[in-house]
Amino acid sequence: MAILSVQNLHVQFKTPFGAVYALRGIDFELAKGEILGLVGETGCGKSVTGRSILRLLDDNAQVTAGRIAFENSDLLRLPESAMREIRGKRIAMIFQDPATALNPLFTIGQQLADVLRAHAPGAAAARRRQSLDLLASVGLPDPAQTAKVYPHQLSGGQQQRAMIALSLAAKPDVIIADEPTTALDVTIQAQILDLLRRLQRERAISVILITHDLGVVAETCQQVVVLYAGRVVEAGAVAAVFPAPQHPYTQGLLAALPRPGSRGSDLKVIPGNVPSGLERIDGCAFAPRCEHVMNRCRARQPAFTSFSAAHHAACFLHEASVCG
Amino acid sequence: MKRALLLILLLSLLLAPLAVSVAQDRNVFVYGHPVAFPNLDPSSGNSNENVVMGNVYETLTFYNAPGSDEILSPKLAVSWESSEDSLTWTFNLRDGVTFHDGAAFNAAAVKKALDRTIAIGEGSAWIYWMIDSIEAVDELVVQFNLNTPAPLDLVLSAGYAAWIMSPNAADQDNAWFNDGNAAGTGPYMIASNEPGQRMVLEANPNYWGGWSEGQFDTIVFEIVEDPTVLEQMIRSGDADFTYSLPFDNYGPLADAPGLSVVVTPSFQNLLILLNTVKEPTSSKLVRQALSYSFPYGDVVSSLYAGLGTQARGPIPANMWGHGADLLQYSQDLDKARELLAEAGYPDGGFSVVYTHVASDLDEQQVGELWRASLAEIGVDLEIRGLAWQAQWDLAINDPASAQDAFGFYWWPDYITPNSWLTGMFVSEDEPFFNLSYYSNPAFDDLIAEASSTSGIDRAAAEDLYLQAQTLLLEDAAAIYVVDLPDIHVVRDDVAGYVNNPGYPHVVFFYDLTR
Amino acid sequence: MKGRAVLRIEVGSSAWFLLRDRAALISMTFLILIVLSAVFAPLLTPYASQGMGAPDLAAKFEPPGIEHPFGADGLGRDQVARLMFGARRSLSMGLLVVLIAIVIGAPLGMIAGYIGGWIDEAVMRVTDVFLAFPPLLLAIAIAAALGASYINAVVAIAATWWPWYARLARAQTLSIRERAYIEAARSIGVRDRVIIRRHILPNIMTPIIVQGALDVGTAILVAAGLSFIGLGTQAPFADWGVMISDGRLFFLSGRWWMSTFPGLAIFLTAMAFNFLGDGVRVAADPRLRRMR
Amino acid sequence: MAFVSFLLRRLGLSVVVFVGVLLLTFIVSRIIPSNPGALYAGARPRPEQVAAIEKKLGLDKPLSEQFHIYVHDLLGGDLGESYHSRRSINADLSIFLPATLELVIAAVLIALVIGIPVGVLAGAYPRGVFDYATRFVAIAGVSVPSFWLALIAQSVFFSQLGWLPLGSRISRDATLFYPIAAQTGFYLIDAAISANWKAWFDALHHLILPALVLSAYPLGVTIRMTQASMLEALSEAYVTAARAAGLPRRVILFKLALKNAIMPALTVVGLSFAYSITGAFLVETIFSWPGVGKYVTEAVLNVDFPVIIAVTLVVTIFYILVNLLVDVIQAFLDPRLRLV
Repeated sequence: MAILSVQNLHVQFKTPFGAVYALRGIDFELAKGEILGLVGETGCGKSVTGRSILRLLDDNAQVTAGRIAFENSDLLRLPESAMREIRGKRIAMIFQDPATALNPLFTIGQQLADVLRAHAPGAAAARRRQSLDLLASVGLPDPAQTAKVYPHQLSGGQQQRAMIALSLAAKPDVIIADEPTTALDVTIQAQILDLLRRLQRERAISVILITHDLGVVAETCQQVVVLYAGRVVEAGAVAAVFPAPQHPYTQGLLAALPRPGSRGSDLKVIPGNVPSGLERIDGCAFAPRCEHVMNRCRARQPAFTSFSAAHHAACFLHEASVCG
Repeated sequence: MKRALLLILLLSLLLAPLAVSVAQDRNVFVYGHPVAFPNLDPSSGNSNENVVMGNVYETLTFYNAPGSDEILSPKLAVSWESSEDSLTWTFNLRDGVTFHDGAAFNAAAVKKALDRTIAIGEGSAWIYWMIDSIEAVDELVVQFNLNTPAPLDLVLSAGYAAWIMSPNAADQDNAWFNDGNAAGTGPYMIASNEPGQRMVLEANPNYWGGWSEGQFDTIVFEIVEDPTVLEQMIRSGDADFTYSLPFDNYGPLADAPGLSVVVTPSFQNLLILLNTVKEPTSSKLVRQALSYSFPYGDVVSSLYAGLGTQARGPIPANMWGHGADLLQYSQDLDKARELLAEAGYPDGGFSVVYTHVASDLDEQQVGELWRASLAEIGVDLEIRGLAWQAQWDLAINDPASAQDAFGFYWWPDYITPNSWLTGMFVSEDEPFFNLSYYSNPAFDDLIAEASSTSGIDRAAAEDLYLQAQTLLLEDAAAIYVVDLPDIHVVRDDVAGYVNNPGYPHVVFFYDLTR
Repeated sequence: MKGRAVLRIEVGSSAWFLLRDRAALISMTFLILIVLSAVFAPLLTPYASQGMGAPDLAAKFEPPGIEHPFGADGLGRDQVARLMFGARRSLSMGLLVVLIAIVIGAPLGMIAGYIGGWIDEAVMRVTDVFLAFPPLLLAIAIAAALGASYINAVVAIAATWWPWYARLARAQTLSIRERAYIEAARSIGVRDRVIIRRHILPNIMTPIIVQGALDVGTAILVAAGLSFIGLGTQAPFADWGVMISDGRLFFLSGRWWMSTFPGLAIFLTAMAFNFLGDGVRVAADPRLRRMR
Repeated sequence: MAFVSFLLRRLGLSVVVFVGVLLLTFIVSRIIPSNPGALYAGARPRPEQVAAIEKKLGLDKPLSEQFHIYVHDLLGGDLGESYHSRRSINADLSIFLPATLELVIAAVLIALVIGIPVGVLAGAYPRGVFDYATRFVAIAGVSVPSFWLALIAQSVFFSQLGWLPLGSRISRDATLFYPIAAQTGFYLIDAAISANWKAWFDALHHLILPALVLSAYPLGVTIRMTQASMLEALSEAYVTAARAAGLPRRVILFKLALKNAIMPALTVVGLSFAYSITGAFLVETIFSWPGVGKYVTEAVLNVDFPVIIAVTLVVTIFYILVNLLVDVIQAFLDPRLRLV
């Protein structure tokens, strides 16, 4: 059962050089209680997708088409006041770099109090107790002390825990975690992902985990959506996609992933670059970099081919094989 | 948020005027005064604070406004006489006068006051250069012993350095006076002083002259440097008296209801001293040519709006020593060209530096008009506005590198032609105020003789002064620009105002009523 | 807030760019006109000699009319001609101040930033001292010492202005010095002088020029202030500050035109420089271009 | 602890700057080719008077000794004596300085109270009509010559509308009939202390116009700076995070972003305070405001260099103090700075 579904989402940015196409029609569904990984290289549109859901895009961004269904409403068409009720309280967000996403001039306690006050009017003492509980629940030692310090006095991992505490403050149903571990050391990354998984289990939260790291997806997520140049190229259950990726891009990504026991020379690199958002793309966006490229790949966009109920990919290779 | 601010702003705008008008039960006279009072010490002050001094202190003799029968009238002295040789002067003092601090006015007080002034030796104290000693002969008789014959009665009527302060005040230092303290015999006392802003005088209830209905009990000096504000004050009735407005603005003011513009000749004039040492103005012919090039008519009629008169020699027209038949240059560019050619400058071709006080727009515009005339005879005028001090420094440091033309106002310490002629034209070893560096032994002799004669025979002295001026004018040591008028704006409901140029811009409030 | 913009057709941003350009464009046109009228003043006005100070008493205090569109001053001089000739001085004062300040400040800041150490410390303390000095007071002192004149006013203002450029140049130099290619150049023994000329100077000039464009307007204002109190341009010549001062005594008594027009000239010119400077700044900084 | 050492370091720097200013003023005062003895002596002194006074003032002593005496007096808090008025400069400044400060503080307060909210809103709603209008106002504020604006303001509010007085600090009636008992020299404060409300309103009435005129420049600067740093702050990740957390717009703008945006704005306030003191010199002359500006303008006319230098020093000290204060406030607001 989907708690959130993104349908045919198109987003453009206005720039002095013309419109930049960030999302060219994205569809996916987030099932209740699941962790969905949104993966792709830098610039493929994964962060834009995350921000579109909460309508946090910059002023020069514009949603040209699409629907984001959450419960019974379309988030793209809600009035701003209703949207504010959704943000934080129903859908919260965790950001890539906690050092900049936490306000440097307020203590952790003050920032928590602000969120609590915004969503749950109550006594200051109650808020304070809640804050301390939250800080404890994200595994920060000595919550009372932590509440009193400023962000720069915490380590990177601690900052991200505080950020997570902030996102949990109003008990949201969905959390969008935008590269929550990218800015952290590898050892800390694992701890934070553990924390996310634990919280997701304990609180039955649905999570969209935005990352460029397929390894993270493999460890953490139940579902995966692979984006390329603003389009979904492959989506499905991690258990189905990872063993048998169907899209050449996904294959490339997985091949580039270091595996235990593999040597450096085994790693494959996908040649070429992600296309610029300024171009109109008629065919498959991956065509210029694809080793299996065919003529029709450049002319027309491939449709999705289903490999199982939980696994789809958009590539002419499979269209051909299915259709004969 | 913004709306609240706007509201507060509007509110204060609206409320504030309510607070302003207050019923007055006092008879207040407001003098809108254009400059601050630099030195309130009656011994050394010799500048604009005279408008305060003249009402708080008094002199032994009083110089009457022009047109009076007598030159002098009694003030703190009721009568006086001099010895035949004019070396001993005896003054009989007014009885029953007390100082503001309660001390009695007597001969000892006069001696102590003037001795203090002479001992300090600053400001205009030099006017007593001829006094050997002062003696309190009797309780109310004071005697002056001189080393040179001099018109001491005239000297003691001076608008500076001749004020008599109480013996207690005479013991005080300069700072005491400048803190706003005073103790004179005059009709008014200093009630409060906010330096640079405002001074309030209150009537001295024990004034020896007594008081009658309609006289002012409170005098306020509003120090307002800005002529624009002064003009608005006198227009709106915020001030009863003011001066030093732009000449061009008096015309419209005279037409304004409730105002009178009182124009009388003053003892102040504007001269341009020409450098007699430096080329090319060292040539008498060049100086004469410059004198003929000056646009007297335009300056008088346009800059001074017809309110002044072209000067004839250095001595102002309404004073003894002025010669109605002396040479008066007028603008004659052909004559100027001839003279230049004769001097070896057929087409001009040289440049003259004219300096003036930077803040003085009149002096500046005099330069601008003159520059246009000089351009026609091929002479370039460089106009340089300087602080007075800098202008003077330039002049006295080295005549050979000094300015060629020095814009200069002169007024007398006490009323004698000697002030102009000695002050500006008698030879000096080191230049001081002889900034033409004029040096003519014949002239010097005439002035020396006239000076010592003036205490005994004023008519003979006057004749000598005229002879000296004839020499001076022939030598064209200066351009005599304009005899300045005193122009005072008075509100019509004030009665009794008469200008007395002997005490520049002093209003004797005691004489006024409303 | 930002979120509301999501579905709205974004006309705002393009309109803004157009508008923004238009402000800079209008400003530039205005400034070019002013400069042209100053340069070609003798050809453009029948009263060129009056522009340079010659009086015409017949027209004394003539109010604005056909003959004298902006009226005439106390010596009857045509105000349009005075404004045109005054522009020469007012504009050149502003430009000179900024130019001198850059010529003094930029090398000092660059050297301080590049060499560092006690030289840096010393230069920065000296800039602190000059920054603490109120420009007007320094100008007053200089005018008292050297006399009031056009060039002394320029010197006085520039003396309090250069520290800004020294600081800017230093900050820029510091950030560039750390870049890899500078490190590389130094490591292979390229001489400091060459590094400064080839790599640092070209890189710091853009921000300095942008700041300069923004500053000219303010410099014109300060210069006009000095002239207003008589410490700048001397008679018979006039700049706009002098003209305001000349008309001031008559302003409230009905002869409003003498101060009004030169004041407007300063106001509009300073505004034009500011708009232009803003435009240049935005154009030179893509980050700003995106933000605005 | 860190805070204390930060303060000490800033104080040390200020002292260095002050010593530099002292040296500079001394140099300037020594190259003024004037004749202070003659000045002191009055309008038209005789040469022998001048010589006597030079001796009295110690002007015949060698320069180094004069400097020694000057610094010695200065450290004792004695700014010397005016050559023109002969009054103690300390006494004069105790009257004129509060007048100027009252005016400048009022102007800067107006600039802050109006400029910060306007700047915040303009930064929050970029590209709108409000933003555009604000930008125009801000640029007009920094472009208008204060002395000209003063004339126009007098013409409108005094001559045309008759709402506000032409100049001066308080009306004559107030001086005569309900005088303010001097305590601090700030009329609004003194009148309020003694509950002299008539005089308070009178003083306010006189303060409005000059303060508004003087506030044009700092207002423009404040708006521009607040707007720019607001734009900057609003593009920071923590603002997006705050929005993602569903915080109300009011809290985001006026609490979270403003606290960050105020920092650069504060630096500029320090500078514009200094600029305003200078601006006050011109505005004071036009509004007959009996402050330091009028005082020093008069001193310039008389080449009264003890006054010029004393005023320079005092203004510089205020500039240094204000900047010190700004630094301290910034350190107080920004915990990160305390570590430096």
